Amino acid sequence: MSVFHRAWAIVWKDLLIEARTKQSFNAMVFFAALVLFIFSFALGPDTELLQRVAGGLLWVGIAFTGLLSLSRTYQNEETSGGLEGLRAYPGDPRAIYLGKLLGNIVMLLLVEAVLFPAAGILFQANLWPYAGGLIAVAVLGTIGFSLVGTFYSALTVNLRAREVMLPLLLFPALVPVLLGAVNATTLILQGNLMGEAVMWLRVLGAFDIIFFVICIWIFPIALEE
Amino acid sequence: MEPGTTLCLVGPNGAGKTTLLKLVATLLRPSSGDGHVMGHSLKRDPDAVRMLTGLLTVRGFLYDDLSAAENLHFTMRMAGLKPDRGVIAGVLERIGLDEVADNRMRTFSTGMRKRLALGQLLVRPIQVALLDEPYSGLDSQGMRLVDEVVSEFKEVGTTVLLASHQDGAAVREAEKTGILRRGHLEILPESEPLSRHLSVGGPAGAPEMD
Amino acid sequence: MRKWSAVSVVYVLALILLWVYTGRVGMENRGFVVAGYGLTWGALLWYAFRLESRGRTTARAVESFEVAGTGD
Amino acid sequence: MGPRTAVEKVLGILALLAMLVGSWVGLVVVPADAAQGNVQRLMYVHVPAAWLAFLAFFIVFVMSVLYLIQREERWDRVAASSAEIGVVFTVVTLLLGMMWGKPTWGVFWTWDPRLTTTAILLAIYVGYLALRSFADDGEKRARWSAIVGVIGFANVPIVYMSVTWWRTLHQPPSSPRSVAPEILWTLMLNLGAFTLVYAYLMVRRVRLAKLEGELERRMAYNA
Repeated sequence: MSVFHRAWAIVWKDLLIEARTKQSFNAMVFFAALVLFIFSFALGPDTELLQRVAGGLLWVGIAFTGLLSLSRTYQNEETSGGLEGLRAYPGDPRAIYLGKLLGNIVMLLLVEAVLFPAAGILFQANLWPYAGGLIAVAVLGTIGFSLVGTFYSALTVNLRAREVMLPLLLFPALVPVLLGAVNATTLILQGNLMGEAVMWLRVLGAFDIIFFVICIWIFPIALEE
Repeated sequence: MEPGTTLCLVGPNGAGKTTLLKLVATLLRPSSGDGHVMGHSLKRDPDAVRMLTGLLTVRGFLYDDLSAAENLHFTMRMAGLKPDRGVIAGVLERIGLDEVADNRMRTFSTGMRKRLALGQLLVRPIQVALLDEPYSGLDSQGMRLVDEVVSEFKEVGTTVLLASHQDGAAVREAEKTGILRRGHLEILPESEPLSRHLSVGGPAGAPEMD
Repeated sequence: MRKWSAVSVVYVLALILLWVYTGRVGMENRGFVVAGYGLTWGALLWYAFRLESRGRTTARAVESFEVAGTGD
Repeated sequence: MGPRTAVEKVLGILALLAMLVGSWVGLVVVPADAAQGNVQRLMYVHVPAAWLAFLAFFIVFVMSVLYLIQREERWDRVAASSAEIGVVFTVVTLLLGMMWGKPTWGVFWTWDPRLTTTAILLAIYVGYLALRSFADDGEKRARWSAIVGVIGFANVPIVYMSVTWWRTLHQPPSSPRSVAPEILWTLMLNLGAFTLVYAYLMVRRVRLAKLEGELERRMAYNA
């Protein structure tokens, strides 16, 4: 199972670099907080309204922050010759996808660990009673986002105008994830733990499984030169 | 090519030296034709080829925020090997970086980076070493190191493909010399002195490369 | 070019005719109906002619390489 | 791209005639719908346009899979052509939907699942075409866009289901049995006419794609 060893090596390397420089994490948290603030300003100081749309605001913030993180995914490879350095090693190229995917998921979850409590304070909502459900949504939604995001950022990394192309390809594909995550979050915050929220979690789970299979299958083709 | 021999590629900028090395390293796919490394097809079995080849690029595949030892550690893991502190320490000593093993690469000079990139080829067993401008950025000591490493490769039977503008012992001692001009490769007769070709010029008319 | 102008004239005339006809039979919401059919026809005709003009431009570019004597 | 061949000419004339007859029957011959009145006449162009858009994107998907398996340039040309024509049909569909929606629902736009899915579909294939325009290398462009063609289409049912669960206020899809026979055959007539138009446009667009490939080859050769 050398694929997993090599994927793990990439995760270890990326997280070690991130732990040393903290360049992505700091920027992402700051950016996410700014997005929340700006939306709150735009909607006005009506706490009740803010609580109602909190799920939507959170996930719009996460989507934009995630985009920031994705465009940096392959950035620290650029000093080492872009993806070429990783591709020159023997073994299944899927290790690169798995490694980068896991790294992205970890980074986004870390940001969300800050963002969710911050949103709770900002929107004056007590999130503690719903922690379990919110964590489930965050994990499934983040996996879905990262699955497609990591794939498309590998596809666009050598493209002219990749800053434009990545969101243009990514956001339409992410509609089910965003719908599922926003609706599940909103329902959970309204105390609906069993009924529809579970259905949306299933949508997220199904999306994750389907796209994991597709992306793993196609990734080697995307990486060919 | 015979195992353990060295082929030195010379030619003007843009002649395709780096492209040829990348083709052999399977980083590029041949648009037509195919090549073989140790009997493995570049097109059909690139993974086996990657297993056998090591590529030294001008910049090296290195990370600024990892230390020298960590960079080699990562190389070994990516090559599917168990990282071995002993091997890494040995290689670091061989390339003269043992004293700065735990310093981040960000602090290294160009020459030190080049040495570390060379070290990446030494931590794993390879049958074919692809060296793209190995001398660039190195001082005379570093250039001697390259020559020593190349002759060590020869001793253990590792084939070396070397592309260089600069003269050096490894270039002079190469068994074969090929001139690349606009994508065409010509292997020089062994008797012909190479020094003519390191500057500009050389015999015209080159046969098609496969 | 001439073909395109002729088709445009016929298209506009047909639209006017349709407008008059729907008025005569007293069709309600005729604005939406006429606009809908007009849009469909307009878009398809425009795209078909656009393809032809792109084809002519590209063909000229291909030929220019032939004239230069280098393309083969 | 040279003059039309005899087959293309016949196909083009047939498509034009079929469209004329289809519009004539839809606007004049068939009586107005009992419930919706004359606005319902828009259905005869709206529904065929939507079907052809889906068919076009399905063909992009099939051609993308074929390309990824066989790596033959012609599959890429067909996929690219079908995507472009599909986008044209999708825009027509959306605009017709708005014109039909305003008098019947009272609004130009509603978050109806089919409407929303069609809009997302448009975004996916506009992305597909943008990707093609930004990639210079022919082989890479073909490979990358084939991947987007596969992922984009695989996503359509998931998008549709999630949007349906999100908004369930629309009328159920009109099944052929609940429709008057004269409405049905007028619809079929127009569907046939649109399919002929699609076929004609495809033949011409693929020819253009061939020519563009030739141009790229010559430019690369001269560079």
